[in-house]
Amino acid sequence: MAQTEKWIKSFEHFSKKITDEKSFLNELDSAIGDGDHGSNLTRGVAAVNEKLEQQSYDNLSDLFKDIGMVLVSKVGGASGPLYGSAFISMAKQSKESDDISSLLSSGLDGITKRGKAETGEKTMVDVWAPAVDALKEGTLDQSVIDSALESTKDMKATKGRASYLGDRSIGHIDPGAQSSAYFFESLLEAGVTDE
Amino acid sequence: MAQTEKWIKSFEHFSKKITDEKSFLNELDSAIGDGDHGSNLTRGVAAVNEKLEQQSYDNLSDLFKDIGMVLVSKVGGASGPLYGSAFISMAKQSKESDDISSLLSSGLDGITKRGKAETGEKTMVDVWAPAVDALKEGTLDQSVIDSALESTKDMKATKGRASYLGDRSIGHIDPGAQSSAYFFESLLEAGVTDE
Amino acid sequence: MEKTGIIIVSHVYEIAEGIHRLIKEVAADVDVQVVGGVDIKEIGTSFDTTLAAINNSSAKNLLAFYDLGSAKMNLEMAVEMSDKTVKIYDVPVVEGSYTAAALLQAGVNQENIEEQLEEMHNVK
Amino acid sequence: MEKTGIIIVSHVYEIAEGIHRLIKEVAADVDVQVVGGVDIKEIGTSFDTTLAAINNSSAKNLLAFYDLGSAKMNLEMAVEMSDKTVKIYDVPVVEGSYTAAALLQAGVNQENIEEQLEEMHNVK
Ligand SMILES: Nc1ncnc2c1ncn2[C@@H]1O[C@H](COP(=O)(O)OP(=O)(O)O)[C@@H](O)[C@H]1O
Ligand SMILES: Nc1ncnc2c1ncn2[C@@H]1O[C@H](COP(=O)(O)OP(=O)(O)O)[C@@H](O)[C@H]1O
Ligand SMILES: [Mg+2]
Ligand SMILES: [Mg+2]
Ligand SMILES: [Mg+2]
Ligand SMILES: [Mg+2]
Repeated sequence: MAQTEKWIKSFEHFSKKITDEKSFLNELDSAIGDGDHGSNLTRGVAAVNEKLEQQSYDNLSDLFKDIGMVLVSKVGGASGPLYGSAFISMAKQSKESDDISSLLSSGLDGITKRGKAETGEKTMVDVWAPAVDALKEGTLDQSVIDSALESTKDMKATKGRASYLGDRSIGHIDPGAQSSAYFFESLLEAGVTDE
Repeated sequence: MAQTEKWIKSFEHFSKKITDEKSFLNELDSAIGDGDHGSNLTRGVAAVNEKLEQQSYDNLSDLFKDIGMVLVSKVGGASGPLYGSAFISMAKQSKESDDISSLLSSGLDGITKRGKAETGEKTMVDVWAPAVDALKEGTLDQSVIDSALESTKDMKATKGRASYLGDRSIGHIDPGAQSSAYFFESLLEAGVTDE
Repeated sequence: MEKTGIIIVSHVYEIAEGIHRLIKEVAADVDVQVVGGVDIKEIGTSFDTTLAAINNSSAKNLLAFYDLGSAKMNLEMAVEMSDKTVKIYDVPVVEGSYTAAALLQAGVNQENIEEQLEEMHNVK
Repeated sequence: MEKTGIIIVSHVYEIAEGIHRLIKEVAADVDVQVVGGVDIKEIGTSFDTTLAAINNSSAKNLLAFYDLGSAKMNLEMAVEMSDKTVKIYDVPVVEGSYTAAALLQAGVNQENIEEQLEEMHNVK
């Protein structure tokens, strides 16, 4: 299967997980934010799916660019420009290489360039960074994702809405980390990570 | 004529000046504020006049209190709580004495307690303070009022909306100082200041 | 523990209503009272609507926020005439009230909320 | 001299509209563009409405203000894709944009406006 098809498959998995777990993501966001992370991303992936149905893609760059642009326009929350920047960054990188770890490494750069978060600040970066590291070493699996996600629980948020809560943000899983866990699980399930 | 009647007469003069000079006061306020000082006070004095028509007063304290309460409710701008506090303060003081300089000195205290402005900050205080000083010495006349008012022109505002303009507030008469000049002129015209 | 609420006084009707919407999203259980404008059309603030909002709160203890100086004057007068405990904070009206509301919702006490607000103290 | 305008991005429709009213009172001649919410009902911000507002301004040079961090991200993306000069200020959205507008109306240049904004700098 061509890389574009695998990526589209992966996005389908991601969409389904997000949509199925909309309430759960909202719940996570209610505890330390404004309770809309699931609704935001569900709106975003629905708009992406509409776009993908209308178009066919023969290269990753066009696919990623469309996904990214739809997400920044439709999501509404911080996760919009963040996931959007990840895809736009991957669109650029895919012109150089379609190596999975170099692509996702660029995606992570897009996120950190946009949101200026480092690891340990209780954001989606705390899933993306260890996942990209594992990809580089060829060791990404469910357990890597699970433990990265779990690690956000004890962190104190210093970026995004959760940062307003200071110490009270401790003890909760970060919603963006949860949706990012779904994102990497989808990559595994669609076989994007297979060589 | 009893003091209450003289004060009511004086407020009539003040009302007429404010209403006649509404546009001019708005114009002064446009230069260094939001352009509503004339409209604010015109609304305020109209509401006071309505109240005064319905009531008769045999003591200064009730009169001042009613004027003050109507002004804080109806004026809408900073001048509402400031003139309002002046009258509410005079209402208290009038139970001790109806001496004009002690009354107006309390009025000034009400203004500075509320607005925390000292002289030189380009506010109504720059007319009230020299006028009260002159009253204490029995020397209040039109020229004292005129020169106090004029002095606000070269001041830099450090209180109220005009303070946002910094140096650009210099070169304009302060609107609240102008309405306060009308206030003291009205006292002179109604003979409140005569012994 | 005594219930703590929030009051916001803005010069403009829409700003007050908008902050109310923004805050309720993160602080559904906090009593938030807002006053905006002299009325729906006229920009400004007034003493009596401010006092009414303070009295309207189900909380006896209130944290107060405002936009421009004259709103603070009306707040101070209203506080003097109310028998509730109201503390006025000289912090950005949107950012400050949002922070306080989110922390109240999370059960943080006033002292700790003040520490966080202190960082955004502003000459207004 | 090049014309300088203002753009304000808020999470809430009413906050943006309200700030617009507050500002126009003291800065009638300044081009002020506002974006509030994902739309009139939905709280949030989006990249394309922000870009549209930047392009809609009659000014080539813009001072930008926002309420919460995600609005800043959308602003930054929009700025990158626009060919106007837009500088984003991390200051209180109401108080900061009011100050900038009043000073622009008075003919103060950007450098001096920034000095005044500097005093209200905030970690947002
Ligand atoms: N500066 C940032 N850098 C990285 N991730 C961030 C940042 N700010 C927020 N996030 C992520 O976004 C998630 C919240 O997304 P969402 O609820 O859609 O946005 P909003 O907070 O605007 O409602 C957080 O859980 C966090 O993972
Ligand atoms: N802190 C203050 N102390 C004393 N006077 C003040 C203060 N703030 C404003 N003023 C006076 O109020 C006047 C403006 O009144 P007004 O236009 O009715 O209020 P606003 O500025 O709210 O529109 C100013 O010209 C000044 O004289
Ligand atoms: Mg959210
Ligand atoms: Mg949101
Ligand atoms: Mg005014
Ligand atoms: Mg006004």
